Amino acid sequence: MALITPLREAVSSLVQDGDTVALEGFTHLIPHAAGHEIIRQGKKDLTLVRMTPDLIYDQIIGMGCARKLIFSWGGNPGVGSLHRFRDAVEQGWPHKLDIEEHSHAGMANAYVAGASNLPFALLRGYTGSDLPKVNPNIRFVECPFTGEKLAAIPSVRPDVTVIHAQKADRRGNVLLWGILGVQKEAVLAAKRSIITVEEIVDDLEAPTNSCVLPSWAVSAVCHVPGGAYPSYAQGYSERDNKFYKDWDPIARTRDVFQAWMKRHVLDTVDFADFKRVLNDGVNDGAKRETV
Amino acid sequence: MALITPLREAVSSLVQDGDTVALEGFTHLIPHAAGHEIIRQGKKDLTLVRMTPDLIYDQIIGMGCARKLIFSWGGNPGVGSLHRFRDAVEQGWPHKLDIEEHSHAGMANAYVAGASNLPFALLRGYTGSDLPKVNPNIRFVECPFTGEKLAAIPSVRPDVTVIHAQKADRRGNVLLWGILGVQKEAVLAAKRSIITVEEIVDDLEAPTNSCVLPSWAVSAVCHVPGGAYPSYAQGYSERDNKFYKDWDPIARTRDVFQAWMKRHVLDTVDFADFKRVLNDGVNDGAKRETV
Amino acid sequence: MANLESSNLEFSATEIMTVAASRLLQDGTVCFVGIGLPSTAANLARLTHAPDVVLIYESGPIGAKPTVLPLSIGDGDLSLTADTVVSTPEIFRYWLQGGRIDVGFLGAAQIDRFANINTTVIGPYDNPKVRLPGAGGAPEIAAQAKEVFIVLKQNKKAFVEKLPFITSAGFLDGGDAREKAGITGGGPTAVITDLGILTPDPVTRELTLTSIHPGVTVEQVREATGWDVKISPDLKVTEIPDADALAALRDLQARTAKAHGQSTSSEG
Amino acid sequence: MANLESSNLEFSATEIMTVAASRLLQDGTVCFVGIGLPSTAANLARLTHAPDVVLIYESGPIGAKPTVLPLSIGDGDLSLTADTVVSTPEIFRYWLQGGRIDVGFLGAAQIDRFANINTTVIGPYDNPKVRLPGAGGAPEIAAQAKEVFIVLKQNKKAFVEKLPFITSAGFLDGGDAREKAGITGGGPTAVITDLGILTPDPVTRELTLTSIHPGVTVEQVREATGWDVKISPDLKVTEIPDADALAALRDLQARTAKAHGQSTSSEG
Repeated sequence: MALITPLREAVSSLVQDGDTVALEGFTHLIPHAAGHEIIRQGKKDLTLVRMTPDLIYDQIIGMGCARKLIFSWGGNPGVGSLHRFRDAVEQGWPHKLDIEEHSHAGMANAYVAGASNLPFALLRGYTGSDLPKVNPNIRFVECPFTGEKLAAIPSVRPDVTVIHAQKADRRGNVLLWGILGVQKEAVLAAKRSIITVEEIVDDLEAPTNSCVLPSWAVSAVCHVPGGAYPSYAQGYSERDNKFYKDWDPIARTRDVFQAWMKRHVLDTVDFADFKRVLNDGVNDGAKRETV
Repeated sequence: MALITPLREAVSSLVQDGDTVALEGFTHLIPHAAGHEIIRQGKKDLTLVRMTPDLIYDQIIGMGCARKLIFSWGGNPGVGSLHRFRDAVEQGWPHKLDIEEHSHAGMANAYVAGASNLPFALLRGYTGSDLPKVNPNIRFVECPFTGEKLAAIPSVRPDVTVIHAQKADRRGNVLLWGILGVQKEAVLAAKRSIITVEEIVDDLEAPTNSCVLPSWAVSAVCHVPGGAYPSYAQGYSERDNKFYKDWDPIARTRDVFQAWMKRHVLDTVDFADFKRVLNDGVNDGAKRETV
Repeated sequence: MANLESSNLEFSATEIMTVAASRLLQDGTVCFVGIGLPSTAANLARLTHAPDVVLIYESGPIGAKPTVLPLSIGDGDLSLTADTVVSTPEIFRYWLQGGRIDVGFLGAAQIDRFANINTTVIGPYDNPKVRLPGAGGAPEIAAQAKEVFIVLKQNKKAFVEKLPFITSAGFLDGGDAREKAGITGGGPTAVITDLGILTPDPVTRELTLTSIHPGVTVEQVREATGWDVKISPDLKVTEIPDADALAALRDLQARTAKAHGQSTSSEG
Repeated sequence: MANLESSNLEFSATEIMTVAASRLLQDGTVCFVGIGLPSTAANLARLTHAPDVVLIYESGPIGAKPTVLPLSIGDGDLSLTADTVVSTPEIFRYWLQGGRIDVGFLGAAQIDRFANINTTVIGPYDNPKVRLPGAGGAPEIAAQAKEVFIVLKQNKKAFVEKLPFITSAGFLDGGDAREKAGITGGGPTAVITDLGILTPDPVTRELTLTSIHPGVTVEQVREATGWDVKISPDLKVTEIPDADALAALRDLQARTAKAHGQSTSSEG
């Protein structure tokens, strides 16, 4: 049964230094609040897994929490590069970051294989690409019936998966809808899981065949309204596209990044506090502009 | 784009003698009307695929339409044996029936592999069972990372899949809900597909993440209200449990079966006519009882 | 006290079998339910001592709470009362193979001394005397659930010295044969019959009569078993069904009969 | 007539590129859409000559009909306007790998003469000069869609003699190399740039300039290409955008800018 608990306790008890951790969410429902809490608690040596490392991993990598990244597309969607991710890969700052690189099809299948308790995922993939030359975890197997060559990659089996969802009920059953990405698979592939939710309700009112994660398949549910910000939760909030654009100059230089992270994450007590500081900053700016 | 067409034309143009045909539906949404039409049109040499061959395949097999059956559980659920299936396997009547036998897990994975355009399905399965001894299509492969032995079976790739669903819109988009079984995978694994539906509506009103088959992924949609009878369509009809019980004595002897099929299927023009004759029979019986 | 009162109750052999099977299911357990006797026992547990048992059916419902017993594995009541309904491939891939099932609850046509199960054929496979329904979900439920309960009536046709066909693995040839074959789930921990309860010896894994239903003799059990069945030196007498469980079972079956217009004891 | 009238229109190089790319998409086509320029062109097609084009995004929406251009691959508008939204694994397994995509519409950072694509690194992989975002969905889109359109701006940094890294296969070394590698999809059939349209030679599979945008010279195309680019003897001049398409494009971009508070021409 999922424990309904504050995010701080969930991260503290479920995420250990050295763990393989997947924070998932495909543009929609990205668990930013949980990412901040991982940074705030100074977790170390994490192997991060995520199809689309974007701002959330730029922050975690830039703050030195990760030793390895398993991914398939790393960028600031619609804006450009992830400067902290690039700095780690290109310059080894704040320290070396190992990477294991796949395609989206590979990663999606690896999560499915993980959720299915299979040691590897089987797909038609990577043919003609140089990725198998740089990633020894992309291999090929033969079909025992047709002799066809198919790609094989190891399952993703995180120690902890973290996602954000719209609703939980008081027993800890979770409902999400809209763009689902790989979240269900990521939770079921993991040993432990943390789900932050927009609201906790008496009755989920889930449509019959909707995406529900039963309480007994989840470790912790944390009530963090707006916890996906600047990502969004369909039915609750809009994506703050401006934040994604504003991130570009912040992440571009190490000093500015570190000062921003200190002020907004390290020196705040939780995500509500982060948002308050962020809003103060925006209001300061607005004041300066109008002065 | 799906053609919205009468069932007779769909079966006539899309099901050929010798085809591999899957009629799917797990207790719920079994396409009985389409099964009758296959019998009425005297299709021959079919390779039938179905996880749970029940009354619908008892009828098709008993009428001599099939040369082979690929399946995982053949019975009259909650009642007992399928007498026509057993007669074909045990006595070769009306002619020999080849069987390829799997477990449910195997069949479900084989449909997924078919829908995914993979030549084989990979699963943990069949270990310790005698099934691999009698089915050469159950093989084992080694994980290229861990060396673990995993089961491999050929994908199911039917020439035609037939299912029943609740709703289509006028463009031929299809919505089903409730117990979904393997129907989506069965349709996507097949070269062609026929979907009978309870109603055709202006707007599907499908919940965001519900089970929708887009018109362009379907060959034919046929309006056959009640076409799952004696199976059911959630939101439209109840399962007629009595029919399943009544089937047992009908199917038990060859003569009774043949007479019943002639009267109810061969001599009726369509499923509405079948139901009329069936009801007349029930009413006759009722009359006799009350005389 | 309850026992003294309920000792006046009358109950059938099937009823004590069902109640005894039901008692083994602990509250909060995630149970993969076969249709027929397993479904009756699992739902009885849910309606009595184990309200939070999670019932999963292979057709797709997770957390089903049917008001009447399903006649078939895909009855509408399962879907309407479930926490969620997923596809059948997902049930087998993410939930069973995913290692999330505590108890697999199976029926059987035939069983041997190592709790291997036959539901495929009697006689040679290519020329069967009786063609049974086949495997269904059983081979992977038997292999992958953390433990397995098997419920079936005990007689010499069902409890046989040698199975004509092993559909689903119990302990194979006994000892560590199951583990050596690479099977991960724990295997059968109880076989509940209308005569008693058999559990595997911790070392040899041979089924041993460890509980006998009240009024049944050891001789009756021997007569009903196709091999020289081991009897536990600590043989217990099965606790008789208490009045509440019996009332709940009869109520459930009456509701079911009314809904389906028939008895639901048949398997399929 | 329309041409004569619209010849008075002014349009930018990006606009003619977008409209030319859009024109290639036929009505009813099932299109797997990359974000950025491909998404703009595909949605322009849907809003003009191809109302029944089916747009699939890797985040899950099937049949998306966004009212403004998505900034990212998983914008809410994609979900709200789609015929259905499935999981990302299902998109890649049942829909792309399943062989159901007519056209894969991709962008690229770099391309070579055989339409191979690099979106991974510039410089050595282990010690990159520039770390690009990586593969995303492209390797399997490029391999499995029945045909592939690639849209990117033409200059010597992007159109290179030799790619430092092949992320996604075009025709590899040309000729039948793609087929020999076991790739099933048809591969790139058009590369649409701000200077013209290149299509693969039917035999050598080398990209050949077959259409040049009005006002662009062949010399300009040569200058913007890192290899000695083949020019078709039947070189055509790209039809200029008609007034309706141009109006629809500008309208779409204005709505988008208003909704997102910025330009949406960036890729990602």
